[in-house]
Amino acid sequence: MSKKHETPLLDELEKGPWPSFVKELKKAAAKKESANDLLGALEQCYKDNRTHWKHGGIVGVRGYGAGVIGRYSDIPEQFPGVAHFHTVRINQTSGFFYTSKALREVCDIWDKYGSGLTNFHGSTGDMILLGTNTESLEPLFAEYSSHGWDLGGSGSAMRTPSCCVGPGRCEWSNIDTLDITYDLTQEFQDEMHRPAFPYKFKIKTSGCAVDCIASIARADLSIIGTWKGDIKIDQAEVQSYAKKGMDINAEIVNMCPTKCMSYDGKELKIDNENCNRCMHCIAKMTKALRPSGERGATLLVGSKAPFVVGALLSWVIVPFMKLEPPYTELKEFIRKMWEWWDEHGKNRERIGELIERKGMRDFLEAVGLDPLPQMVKEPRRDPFYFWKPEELEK
Amino acid sequence: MSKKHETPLLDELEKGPWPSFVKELKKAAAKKESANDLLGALEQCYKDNRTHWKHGGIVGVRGYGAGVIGRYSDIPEQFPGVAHFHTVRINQTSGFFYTSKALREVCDIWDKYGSGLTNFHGSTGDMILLGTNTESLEPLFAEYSSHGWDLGGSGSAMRTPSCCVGPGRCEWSNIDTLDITYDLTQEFQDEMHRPAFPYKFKIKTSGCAVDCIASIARADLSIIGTWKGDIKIDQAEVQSYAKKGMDINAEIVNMCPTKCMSYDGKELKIDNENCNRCMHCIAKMTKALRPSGERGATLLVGSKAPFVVGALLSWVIVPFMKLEPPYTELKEFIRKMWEWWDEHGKNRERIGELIERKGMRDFLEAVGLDPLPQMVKEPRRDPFYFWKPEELEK
Amino acid sequence: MSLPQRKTDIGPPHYKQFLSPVIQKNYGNWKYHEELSGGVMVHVAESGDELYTVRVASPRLISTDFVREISDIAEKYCDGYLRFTSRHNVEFLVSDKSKLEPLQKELKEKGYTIGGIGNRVSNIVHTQGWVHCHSAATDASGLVKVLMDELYDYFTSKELPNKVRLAVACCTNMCGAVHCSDIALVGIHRKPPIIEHAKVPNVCEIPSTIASCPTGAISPDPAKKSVKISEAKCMYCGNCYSVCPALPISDPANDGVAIVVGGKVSNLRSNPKFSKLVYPYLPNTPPRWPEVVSAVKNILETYAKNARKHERVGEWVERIGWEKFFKMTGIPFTFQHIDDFTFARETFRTAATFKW
Amino acid sequence: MSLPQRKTDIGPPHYKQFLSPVIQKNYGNWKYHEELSGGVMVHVAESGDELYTVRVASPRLISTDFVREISDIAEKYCDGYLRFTSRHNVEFLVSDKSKLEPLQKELKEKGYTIGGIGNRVSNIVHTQGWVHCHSAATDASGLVKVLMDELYDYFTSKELPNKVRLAVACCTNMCGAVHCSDIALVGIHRKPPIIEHAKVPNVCEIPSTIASCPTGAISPDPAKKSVKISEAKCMYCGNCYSVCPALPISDPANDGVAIVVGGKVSNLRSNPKFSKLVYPYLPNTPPRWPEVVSAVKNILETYAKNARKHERVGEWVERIGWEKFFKMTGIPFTFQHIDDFTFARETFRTAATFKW
Ligand code: SRM
Ligand code: SRM
Ligand code: SRM
Ligand code: SRM
Ligand code: SF4
Ligand code: SF4
Ligand code: SF4
Ligand code: SF4
Ligand code: SF4
Ligand code: SF4
Ligand code: SF4
Ligand code: SF4
Repeated sequence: MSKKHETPLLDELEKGPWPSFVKELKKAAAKKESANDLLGALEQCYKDNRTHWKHGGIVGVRGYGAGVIGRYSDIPEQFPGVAHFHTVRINQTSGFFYTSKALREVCDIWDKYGSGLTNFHGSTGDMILLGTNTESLEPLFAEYSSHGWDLGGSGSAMRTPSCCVGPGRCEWSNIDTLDITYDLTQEFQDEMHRPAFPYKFKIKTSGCAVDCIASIARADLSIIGTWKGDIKIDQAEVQSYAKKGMDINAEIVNMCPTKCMSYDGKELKIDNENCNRCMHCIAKMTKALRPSGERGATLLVGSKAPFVVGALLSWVIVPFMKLEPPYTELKEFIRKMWEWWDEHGKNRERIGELIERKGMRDFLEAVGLDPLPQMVKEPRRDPFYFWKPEELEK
Repeated sequence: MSKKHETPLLDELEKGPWPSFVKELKKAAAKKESANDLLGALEQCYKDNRTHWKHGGIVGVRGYGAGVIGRYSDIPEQFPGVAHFHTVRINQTSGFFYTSKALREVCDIWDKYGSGLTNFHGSTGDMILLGTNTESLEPLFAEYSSHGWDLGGSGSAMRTPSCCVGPGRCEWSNIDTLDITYDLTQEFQDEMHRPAFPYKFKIKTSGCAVDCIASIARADLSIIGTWKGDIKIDQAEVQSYAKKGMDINAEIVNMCPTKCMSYDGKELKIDNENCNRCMHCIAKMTKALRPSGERGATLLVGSKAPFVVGALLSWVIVPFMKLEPPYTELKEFIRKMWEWWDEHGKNRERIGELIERKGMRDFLEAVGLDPLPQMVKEPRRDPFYFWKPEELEK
Repeated sequence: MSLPQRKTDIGPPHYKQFLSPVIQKNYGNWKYHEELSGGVMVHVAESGDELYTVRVASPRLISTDFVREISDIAEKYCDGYLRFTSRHNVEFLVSDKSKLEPLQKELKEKGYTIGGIGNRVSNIVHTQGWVHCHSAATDASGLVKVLMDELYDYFTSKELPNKVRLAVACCTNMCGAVHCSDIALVGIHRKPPIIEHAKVPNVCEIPSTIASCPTGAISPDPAKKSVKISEAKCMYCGNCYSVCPALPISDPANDGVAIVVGGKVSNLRSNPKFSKLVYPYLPNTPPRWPEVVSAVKNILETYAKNARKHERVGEWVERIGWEKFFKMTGIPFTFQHIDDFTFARETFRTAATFKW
Repeated sequence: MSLPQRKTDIGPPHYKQFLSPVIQKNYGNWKYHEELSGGVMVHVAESGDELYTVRVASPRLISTDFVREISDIAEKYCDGYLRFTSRHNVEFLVSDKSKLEPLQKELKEKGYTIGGIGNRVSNIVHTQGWVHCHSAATDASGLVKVLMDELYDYFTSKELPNKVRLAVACCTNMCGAVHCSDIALVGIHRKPPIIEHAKVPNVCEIPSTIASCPTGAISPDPAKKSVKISEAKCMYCGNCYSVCPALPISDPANDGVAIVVGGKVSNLRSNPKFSKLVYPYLPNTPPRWPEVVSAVKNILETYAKNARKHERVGEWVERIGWEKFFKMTGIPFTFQHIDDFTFARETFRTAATFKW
């Protein structure tokens, strides 16, 4: 494809040391008409200081209600190549592990049907195929699915779960994040592909409280690995950190949020009963400290972006659950949540918002959990609260 | 007066080492019919496990709308002496300082017109004369006022201001709490005695951030003394605390909230720029540490009990104001607040609730203050907010 | 008997006339103070002058006889100068050191309780209760008496990690400082008010009544010229009854006492804090409320045993975490503990960090 | 050309086939890791096996050519094994230590940027912007590019007190992690939407549109079968436009960028935190947004200079206090900084403790 549009503004973004997305657009534009027009359309946005995309009707593949985001230019006459320019979300692999072979396969199919532009990855986790037209959707899907790739979620559906690298390459993972993500994705294919919820539902899994997939901030269900047991200390390694120049009191002991550590220059001690497993000491002295004992996860519910009630972080609902295949207890918990949410949630009401609206008690009773102090930072302040008839004198 | 009612339950409260209010009731009952019936009526409450008082009509003294709380028994037939049993609030002295002569005067008048029972003091600060009837109110007021005592506030009025002992006996007072309280009380006599506000308005003044009058928790305007300057250190006294057994690092340095102190066993250091003037170190080492520099007060607004929106603590509105007689700036600030509250407040809406409802900007603009980071713990989180036309491009 | 000429708007007498000479001389020029015992302290002025304070307990609900008796004592030892504290104790202000011992002796002989200074339990800030308020779900004076009988030694002598401020309020209007106290009791209801439809139109202003409800449970009932209350929304706070006497809420079988913990108002170390719920309900069992007394004692002593020096109750709890507090005290955690009012969301735990 | 047989609901391929032999062997049995440079680390297994990771920057919005090129490189040095990170970087997974140097050499020759590991600025989590979204008040890819050009050395080499996570979202839907990032940009509007009354009845569902407004500014306009927007209540969030395309809100003259600061998601030391507003508005000045870039750099470098080792941006700010943050960075404090949304009250300062 030859150059079609002048892009003096975007050209400014080819300068500088950081890899340039404009260069990528141009690479694609060299091959694809639609990418060429995308470049022009984007230059127009830069000129006008505004977006030139508009909402579109629902598009998708047969039998699915999810996986494709319809998108249309508001200046299609100028940029016919992006008049339709839909996104296809391909469900990524667990932990974003690939082989070159797999990636080539993904690229080849995409070059056949789309703009040749992608996001590796979207912020939910999908491989984002950026820009194709309505007609290409069916054949594209046929090719991908016959090669073993499926669409991710979109709309009021379960969204593509994602996870941190976990046991694949990390010494701190308390759970098999890759397997949990794969297993849940398989289990809930229907919920992912056929939107039937009040709104979107995201699941993200981190192997420990470092939370490298940011699950606590952006997943309706955040699964975070943890342990019940002592932190084992290798005192020789402690000494070797000290020797290498670590100021153990300043960097570790004084930064421990529960102040449950002490160090006298010789021996590091941890009062494990008072440790809240924040991971600071372990992360900063990985050779010296290791959790031990029973492994499992804390389940937290409700985080999301600001609309409508303000941004939420997820709330502790299940302090500890063992997570081993086939993850029956976890799946039952998820299904119970969904059932309650389906029944009570309004259109476009995330589960966190519903819990807030209905009250935590309603939710906990629906999913069959007892109240626990671990669920709250602190008990309520103002002393008025509900009683059920069975809690009262007749 | 002879014993009129059996009080087996209350008699249980004469036992035990703590001074007994039942003994006090009995002392009064020995002289006064109404106190005798109060004893009986209270015994009845103990028997029935419920109160026997009821709301009453408005009672008061001529020309005042405040200072008397009407109260009636719901079983007047049984206890005619407390059929009417109103409370009279006498404005206490600044800092609760008295002479025996003054107290005797208060008692003598009260014995003449009332039950002989009092609270020294009510939790707002007034001397509470507990129980008289409607007819006695006028003569009682004539006697008290002719002796130089006046009524306190009640209803939707300014309430009796109160303060900590301050310069009267405390080494930490940054302002003249007694004088400020006296002066404001005099200045706002009309606002105190003739309720014309949307609801009550309380002022409490503490000489420093120790806040011995609990102003930050229960005053619509909390005045808290503070300083701008360094904490002066007497190192010899520091050593003497150490010698007497104080673990200066554990008890002082590590408990400093801003971690701006250090102590190496010899010298105590304070990084004054980072001190937030919490008073901990000063209070625990009063001989060694003293504030210096300019004195004044922080003004905080809005605290109150839980209804309707939940309990509030006061909010920093004026980080620093110099407070010297005649306190003109302070009085102007108070009047401006009241003006805005009068105009916008609903019936039974405290000023803190109104600020919350209308937004801090509205309030600050009304009282003519610029926004300052000292007013907030942290800036807002969700990034949507108002702009005024003059802040925008045309 | 003719009455004297009444005056209005004169305000209280000027404070200066109540300040003893040593106070007037050293006003605003105090240098330091020292605690001499659980109930005695000395303030030393820049001038070197000394002022001794002897603090004694008061039941706050007192007779004029009591006031006269302390006046007598003040005259004998303090040239008549005395004051009350913001927590209702009496303070004898002694300028002449030689009178300090005789004063204490006489106080003891007369049965006064000296104490409340320093890291101790001081007097309990409280309210009217059944003695004088229509709104009371429990009695205040009685609770104070039975608590202080039990905690007596913590007032007079036994030291605690820091001051412990107790409060009692007889209803959720919370006259006093319950919402920011180390340990506080508050009288609560557990059933919706009864609507006396016949009375409502006469004694209540409907819009204020509706506005008084924190949960929006009240709506107009135009047919009856009265109001309706949604049982599902009412959480029995009793505020509507304050505004509308035709909505009585008291219920001897279900009213009782809640305990809140961990508040403070001082700015030392940590910011002022609200108290938090730890016992949603304990029964009203006058005259001596044994359940309430032992619950408070348990909390106080668990604190005394485990807190670090200078830690207030709330600071201790926040350091160890509420989950640990419930574990150590053995208090059961219930649905009532989980907030569902305005700021519920802010109390939910948004971190994977907690203790088992 | 006939199409292959489509399949449905098969989900993604099983992850195991993408794990290299050394990973499969040591799966879940890693012992520790070591950072070897700004972009290289080694993970050592209990077995003693080693796995080297070389991380390179990606602009995230990439062409298939880019993907093919990194695939080529992975084949040459990693037996074809590679992965992406949760922040969109590419990781080459090297089992054979001898290939580590040649790999890095080739990467450098080809112009790749190695870095992002350790206490550095990593790649910016971001969103579609003008490249693909109708809702965008600014561009995301452009902002990321100009920021990372400026902060380049903090990605490749320069160390910071801790990791610094940046994010960009092009509208307040905030796809990504803006609300919990160390430093983040978000596209904002400053005028109410325009109501295209003719279109509303056809393209919008009125109840959802009304419900979408966080401030309750939208009400029905039955006459027009459309809606009304209260200008006094609208704070220009744009959520109604997400729900109802007939309410366009974009305004080139007034749209711009806000900066929020101090969020985090990790549980280390302090709990996860929300980001807080520090710049309510900076103008949209493409292509290189100089105002935004210098504002971010100022914040980052003030942090770098003043924070203690291991302190995240938010932890540093909380230690020194927000008033100090504004003073040190010289950012003006405005009415917009004072919250007036749902939890406004909880952000007001309820203590006499603050710094001058
Ligand atoms: C592609 C992606 C941004 C990206 O460049 O990475 C994206 C793009 C859109 N998001 Fe998002 N969201 C994306 C991840 C997120 C995330 C982050 C996450 O999932 O971890 C969030 C915040 C977390 C959350 O779910 O709350 C997010 C919160 C939203 C919201 C606000 C939802 C809310 O409850 O407040 C909307 C609005 C909506 O749903 O109408 C939204 C809506 C949209 C729409 C569909 C806008 C629309 O109304 O049509 C965007 C389509 C853009 C396009 O042109 O393709 N997007 N969106 C991300 C999905 C890629 C993927 O599948 O991997
Ligand atoms: C006497 C006193 C309690 C005591 O025993 O010390 C008291 C007693 C009453 N208070 Fe109070 N309040 C008393 C201090 C307080 C305080 C504490 C303070 O002022 O420091 C508060 C909490 C702080 C605050 O103002 O929010 C307080 C918050 C209330 C409220 C709730 C106000 C609110 O905005 O939430 C009410 C309800 C009302 O105003 O209708 C209330 C109402 C009442 C009424 C008038 C009940 C009524 O509706 O008739 C009580 C009259 C009792 C009686 O029989 O005399 N009282 N009240 C205190 C006044 C004595 C004095 O003048 O010195
Ligand atoms: C007399 C009184 C002021 C008054 O105007 O009446 C007073 C007097 C003193 N207070 Fe206070 N405080 C008085 C009520 C308060 C209150 C208000 C309250 O309890 O409602 C508080 C706030 C309580 C809270 O935070 O909830 C209060 C918190 C303190 C503190 C802070 C303790 C802490 O570490 O949090 C100190 C400093 C200390 O103890 O080191 C203090 C220190 C002092 C000093 C040492 C000040 C001084 O140098 O003279 C005085 C004697 C202390 C003592 O009693 O141990 N005073 N003090 C009040 C006595 C009440 C009583 O009878 O017990
Ligand atoms: C590869 C990746 C996981 C993945 O599945 O892709 C990952 C990998 C590691 N993270 Fe992470 N983290 C990754 C995203 C995250 C995220 C999520 C995010 O940024 O959205 C976080 C939370 C950020 C936050 O709190 O806002 C995260 C917070 C950490 C921390 C906590 C730092 C702190 O003190 O707060 C550590 C521990 C440390 O650095 O000491 C850590 C440590 C690690 C370790 C050392 C874990 C290990 O032993 O293997 C890994 C290499 C660290 C490095 O890059 O310096 N990782 N890490 C992600 C790389 C993203 C990137 O390209 O930069
Ligand atoms: S979240 Fe924990 S287990 Fe997962 S990659 Fe990060 S540090 Fe490792
Ligand atoms: S994990 Fe966190 S809380 Fe536990 S000992 Fe280490 S630093 Fe302290
Ligand atoms: S508030 Fe401060 S000045 Fe007033 S008595 Fe208490 S310590 Fe002294
Ligand atoms: S007053 Fe408070 S903040 Fe200041 S140095 Fe003393 S303990 Fe630290
Ligand atoms: S707390 Fe309630 S019952 Fe007690 S005095 Fe105050 S209003 Fe009356
Ligand atoms: S008791 Fe409280 S919650 Fe119930 S109706 Fe009355 S005001 Fe509303
Ligand atoms: S943040 Fe807003 S503009 Fe950007 S992709 Fe998400 S919805 Fe679109
Ligand atoms: S822009 Fe936001 S605040 Fe304004 S009307 Fe739309 S939804 Fe409401």
